[in-house]
Amino acid sequence: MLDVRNISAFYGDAQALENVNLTLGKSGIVALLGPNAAGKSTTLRVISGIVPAASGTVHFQGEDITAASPQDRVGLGIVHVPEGRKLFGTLSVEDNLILGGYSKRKDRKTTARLDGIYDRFPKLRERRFQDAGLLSGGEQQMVAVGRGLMSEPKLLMIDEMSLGLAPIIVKQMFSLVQEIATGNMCVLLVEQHVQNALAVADHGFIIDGGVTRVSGPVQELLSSSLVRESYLGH
Amino acid sequence: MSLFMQALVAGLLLGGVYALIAVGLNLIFGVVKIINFAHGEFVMMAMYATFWMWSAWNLSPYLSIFIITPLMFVFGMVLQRFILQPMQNSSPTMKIFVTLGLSILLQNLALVLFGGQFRSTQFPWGEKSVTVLGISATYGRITAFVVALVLVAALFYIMKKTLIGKVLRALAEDRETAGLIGIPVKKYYLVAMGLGTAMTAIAGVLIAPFHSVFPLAGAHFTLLAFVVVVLGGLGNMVGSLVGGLLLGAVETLVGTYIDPALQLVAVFVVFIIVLLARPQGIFGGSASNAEVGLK
Amino acid sequence: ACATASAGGTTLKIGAFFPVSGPLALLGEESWRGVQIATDLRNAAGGVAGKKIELKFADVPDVNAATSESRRLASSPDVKLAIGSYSSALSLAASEVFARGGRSFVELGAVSEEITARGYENVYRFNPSAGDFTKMQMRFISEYLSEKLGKPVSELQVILAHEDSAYGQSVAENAKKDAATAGLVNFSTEPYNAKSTDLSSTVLRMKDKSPDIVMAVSYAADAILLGRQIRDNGLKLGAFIGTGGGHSLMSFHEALGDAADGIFDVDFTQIYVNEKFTPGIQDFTSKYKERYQGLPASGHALANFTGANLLFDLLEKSGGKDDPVEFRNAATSFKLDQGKTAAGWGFELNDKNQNERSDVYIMQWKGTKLETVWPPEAAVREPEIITPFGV
Amino acid sequence: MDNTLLKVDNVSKRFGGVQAVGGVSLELEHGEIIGLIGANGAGKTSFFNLISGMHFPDSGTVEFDGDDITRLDTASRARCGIGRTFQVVRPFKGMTVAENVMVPLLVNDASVKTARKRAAELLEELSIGGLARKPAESLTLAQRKRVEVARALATGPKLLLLDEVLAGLNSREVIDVLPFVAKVRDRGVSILMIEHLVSAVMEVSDRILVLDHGVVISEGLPNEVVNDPKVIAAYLGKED
Amino acid sequence: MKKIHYLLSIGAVAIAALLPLVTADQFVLHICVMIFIYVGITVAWNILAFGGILSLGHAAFFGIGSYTVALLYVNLNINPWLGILAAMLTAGIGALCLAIPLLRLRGPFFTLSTLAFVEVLRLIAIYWVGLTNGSVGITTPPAEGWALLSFQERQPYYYIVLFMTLIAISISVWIYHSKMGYHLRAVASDEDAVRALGVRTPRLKLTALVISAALTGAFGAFTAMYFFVIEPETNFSATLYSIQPALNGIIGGMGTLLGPIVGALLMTPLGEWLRTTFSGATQGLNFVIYGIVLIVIVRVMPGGIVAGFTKLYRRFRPAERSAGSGDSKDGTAEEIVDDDHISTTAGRRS
Ligand SMILES: Nc1ncnc2c1ncn2[C@@H]1O[C@H](COP(=O)(O)OP(=O)(O)OP(=O)(O)O)[C@@H](O)[C@H]1O
Ligand SMILES: Nc1ncnc2c1ncn2[C@@H]1O[C@H](COP(=O)(O)OP(=O)(O)OP(=O)(O)O)[C@@H](O)[C@H]1O
Ligand SMILES: [Mg+2]
Ligand SMILES: [Mg+2]
Repeated sequence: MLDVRNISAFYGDAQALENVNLTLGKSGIVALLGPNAAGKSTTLRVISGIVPAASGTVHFQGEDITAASPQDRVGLGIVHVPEGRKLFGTLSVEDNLILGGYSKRKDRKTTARLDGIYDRFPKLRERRFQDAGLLSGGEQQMVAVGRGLMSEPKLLMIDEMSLGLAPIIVKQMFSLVQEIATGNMCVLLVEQHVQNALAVADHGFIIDGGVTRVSGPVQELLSSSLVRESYLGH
Repeated sequence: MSLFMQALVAGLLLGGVYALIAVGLNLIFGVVKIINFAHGEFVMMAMYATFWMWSAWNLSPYLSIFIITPLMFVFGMVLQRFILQPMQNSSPTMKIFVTLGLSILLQNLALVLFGGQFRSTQFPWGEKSVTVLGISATYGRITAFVVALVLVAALFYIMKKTLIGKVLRALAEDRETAGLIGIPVKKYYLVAMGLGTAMTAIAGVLIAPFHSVFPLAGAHFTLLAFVVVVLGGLGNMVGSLVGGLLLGAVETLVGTYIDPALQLVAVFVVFIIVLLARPQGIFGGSASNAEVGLK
Repeated sequence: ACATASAGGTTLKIGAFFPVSGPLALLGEESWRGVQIATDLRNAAGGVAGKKIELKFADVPDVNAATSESRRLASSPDVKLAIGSYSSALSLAASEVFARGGRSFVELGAVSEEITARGYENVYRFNPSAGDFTKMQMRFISEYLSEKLGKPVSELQVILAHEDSAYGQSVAENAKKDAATAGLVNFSTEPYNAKSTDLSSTVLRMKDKSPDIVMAVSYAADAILLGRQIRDNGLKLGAFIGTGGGHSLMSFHEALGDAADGIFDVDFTQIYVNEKFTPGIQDFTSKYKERYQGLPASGHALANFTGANLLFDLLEKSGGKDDPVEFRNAATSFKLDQGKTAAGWGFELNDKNQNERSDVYIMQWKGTKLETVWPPEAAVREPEIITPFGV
Repeated sequence: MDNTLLKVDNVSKRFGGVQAVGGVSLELEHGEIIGLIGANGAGKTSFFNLISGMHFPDSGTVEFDGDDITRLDTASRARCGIGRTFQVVRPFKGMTVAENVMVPLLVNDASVKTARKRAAELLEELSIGGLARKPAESLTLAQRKRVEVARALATGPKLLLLDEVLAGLNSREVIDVLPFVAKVRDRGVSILMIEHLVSAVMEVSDRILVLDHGVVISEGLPNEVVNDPKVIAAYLGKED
Repeated sequence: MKKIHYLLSIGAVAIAALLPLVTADQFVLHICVMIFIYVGITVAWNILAFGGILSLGHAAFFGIGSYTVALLYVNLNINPWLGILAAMLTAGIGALCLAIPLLRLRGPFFTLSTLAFVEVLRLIAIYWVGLTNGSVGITTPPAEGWALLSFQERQPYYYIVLFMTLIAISISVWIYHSKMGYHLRAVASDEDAVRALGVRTPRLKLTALVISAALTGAFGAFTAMYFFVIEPETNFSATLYSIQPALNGIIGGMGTLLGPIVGALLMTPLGEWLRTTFSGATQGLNFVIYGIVLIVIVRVMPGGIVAGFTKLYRRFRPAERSAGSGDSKDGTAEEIVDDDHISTTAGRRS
């Protein structure tokens, strides 16, 4: 469904990506792993369009979207939950969610989708009128994911999903991801909890220094000694 | 006592004018995040438009407002599209100076085109006054006051309840993320700037019947409008209304009972004092969300 | 007006400072027009002492600009003499530069006493000063209004509302002195800020004192605002006397319409004046109409026209010599009776280089005309007592 | 002499309707590392803010090195020896990484030259010496966290408050970093650290304090705490 | 500072010092005096801007300085040289009055209230006729000679203000490279974090403001002596002495060392030139052009002139790329996540 070919990207003069390749299927969970400063976040930014690719192409469902604007990509079904959650703190939980569904605002199903999110995260229903900024970190992460789901994406990219979350919430988030990825949706996870990520993912990519180093089904990765040594620490 | 009441009413009516001028600025300042030093010039443009439509076609301000407001909406959008948008990412201070350049430009363009003459829209209905309980006020000022109330209520509703309002509030908070979740950021900035300018145009049209029209006609209002917006709280429409009324009342009461030459001093001193007590303005929310995990 | 700049022998270069942009643009421009008309007419008639007059114009919207521009003009050896400047602050700044640099400066429009009070021997003023305005007002009140309003001077309640720029403040200072001299016991002042957008408190305070006469010193927008708010608040007055500035402007009448009828105004000579007393005014008016498609907005053009002509007459007498000593000799010895110029002014400098024979007159709005009504020698008609602002 | 460095007595802080910290007490000894864990929104960062003076407690007292510092402002506390990092990293934009670290060094040491040298050493120690001349805003999150630590260390603290500095590191990197924490302690700096990575906290902490809804629900040796049913229910979740 | 910087600065100073030997044109010298005045107050303003603090209140300090020297000279016959020192003192005190309530405010709240502060002082100067002679203002008595800081020729003024400006620049350079400079630049980015590192930011900002104000006051005092005429509308003019220096600084590059100097060097002559060239033509035309120029400069070089040229220079010297020099200031991060990039890339598709 998503095909990222030979992309490179720069921040000003500094090169962040050199040669990244990525292919994703229609559903399932894909883990994007790599050490610090490897370019994981940048890869997501290129896919969602907030950082332009200096070279290479991004195809989504066969269409070349290398030059599309972030809004258009959201319309096509690519949603990026950025690291640090980035909620609209002075807006209520519900308003945050509604805005997440902006690209689908005309289909008049907003209320139904909202209900769907609330069913999935009952806690958010309780807090629906509270300012998002006053939620705890875990609740905020739920809102962030919920906001992403509101546009019914085909590809959901979550950066540092469990960053700063209590273990109990991390567990919840992982099972949540597993749940949503069963439908017609692909989840691309950037995660530092490598074990957990590999435990839920079907497929993995490892980038380092802005280059895709390894890719393959999770079982393969787990058995690779390189992966074990550099990322799992055992 | 009746002097007091008359002064208070005059002050509140004046406050209505301030609020009217400030709501548009509040949108531009609160959402587009631009300290718009050309705000007074927007008012001035609308006043000139009112004057010319009145003198050329004898069109009443209360009719021409329906032409001028959309025109100024477009003007605001054009400005945003061609001047402000390309520098959306430069520092806020840089944007201040674009608007300053714009202010100098518009003021002097008016001077070049229309000369320094002081013009007046003569509109008898607006000048008629009613007297209730010995307190008199003109229809023109009452209308401006009522429209200020209506606009504030409408904007309050729009910002809180409609999708546009939610988007605008989201933009005000974090435009990058807004773009990321699929909101056409530029389009909404156009809307915000257009709306802010249109509101300002309404103010300009409504004060034209009782203010002289000349190139610097709006300039005196710029600082006052900022004071009102900041006093009331950024992005808070009700705040602008309350701020405007407060300053209007302070101005006339101090003028009446202490010294008219000090009335503006009093306005600025009250402004500073209120900010000391509430650095975010009367209705401004507490902005320190940083440690809570936002941003 | 830009003749070919050739050797000093055939042209006489005169610096001219007026604010034609910024907040003073309107009357600054009017003043500058008066000077231009005078120059054109004089050049067409052969110039002064055989030399063409060449004006070196500079726009001086603020004091900094006035200083800069006077430095610029004063740095040219040909410019030994300059005129200006409509506004007192600008005049003070520009004339300082000229006077301290050993050149001459002739003020044609600004009224602050300060300009000639500094003791510079090369700074002159040909137009009336602030004191002339207030003296004329007091005379008008005691010699005319007091009787018409049926109260002795000592019982008249008189308020001077004034804006607080240099113009307003210096008129108010003089008014206080002159009111005391004239025996106006119940005289008070009400200053307000020149940039006010609302004058209701000023009006309410005045209303509280129930004055018989209100005098006002205002610029354009505040003059209109004051009038409107007096009307809106129903402040009933016996008479209202403006003091130049905003109350002379056509726009004042346009804004207030019929409500402006009956308002008195003391100012530089306006075009509706006894023409026997103001020879040459027709030339001025027709030339102005021809050149600017309309009537003068105020008396400033005529005042500057008259002042410039006086200056040219002086230069004629000095044989076209504009160096400070020759010019001063010519100026101090030149005398002209009142009623001999287009503004009705005469000429005689006092020891402070102020033209003592220039004066202001009382005018009254009627229809769209600001007609001179007092003193009788300049008047075109009798004054009328009409309740101000239609209250 | 008493060996207590920090003594927090029953501090509370309320934000509007939220009781962020509700009567927490803590004693920390010289050279001790205490781990602070707890659910999101439990009040950990708020507790740090009370210790570092970013906020003043509604009630309760804070004593440091024998002095009551409850009413002292942040800057003075930092000068007394309380260094902190921010959970939401705050690098000084428009300055290089080295310059970032020079800011606290310059508080006591007026010489720019020595500060520059010292900053380079510190960065080297945190193995980000190579980033010294980069603009601080160009770093990744994990790199920024290290700069944050370097800056806090540069204040020359007796007590270091670390707010989730390991977040964003993968397991391997965490293993690399932990010895550094121990090394800092061995130099005589006491540490109070907030971390969600329980295995890491357990490894370096002498004691662990668990907060929930602003109150302490468990306290003790690492092994005791993680087996506390209340902690499991509120924070760790059941192993599956 | 690198050696080359030293050489360049010495060269620039030498040229400035020798200029009056080359031309005696009083107007040219006058314009130079104006330029130096503006360089001086812009540099002074910029000291606060190191801390990211945008003040539009400096006209207040300028005005206080002007009035101090003039009142002392005219009423008490105190020598203007002493008056300049007194002006620095009173402007500093004025800064304290401003700072104690206002420095707690942040961002636009601070900026706008400083503007209100200027208005208050201007209105008081108009109102308090007994002290200030109101709007009519004060004129200093004519005199001649170094003792009284009054001259017929421009040369002495030129050297005096050149000297003052150099002092202001030196102070600013020194501050930038000192402890205070580092702390201020950090405050510009995040004040809370700086406080947590042990910096007493209120005192820091106060010191910066007082120094900045005192220098501005000195230039106010000099200008009073130079212009002879002191009146509220001019000497407390927000346009001339708050906004203009801020404009120079921002257009040059706010918070940088060279920016304010370059800004003032370019903008002052530009304004003068436009006025002398166009003012005769149509009322206000020069300002129309000025406004357009302003918009164009800010549009074309959104990071300031200095940054703009640095970028150009870098483009032609690709060898130096990415070598992130010690004090490079451009926010690469922001440039990238730039809306405009998106628009251009989006444009390509259609
Ligand atoms: N906004 C930015 N401006 C400049 N350089 C940046 C920016 N963001 C990232 N970089 C640089 O780009 C490179 C890749 O960064 P990226 O954020 O993609 O890494 P990452 O794999 O997500 O790392 P982490 O695990 O630390 O989040 C790094 O060298 C980083 O310094
Ligand atoms: N400045 C503030 N204003 C209002 N509420 C606040 C403020 N700071 C914190 N809170 C609230 O206090 C509670 C505790 O927040 P705190 O940041 O201390 O939690 P935490 O334990 O650090 O959580 P996390 O692990 O997610 O960082 C939360 O509900 C938060 O919303
Ligand atoms: Mg990342
Ligand atoms: Mg926290």
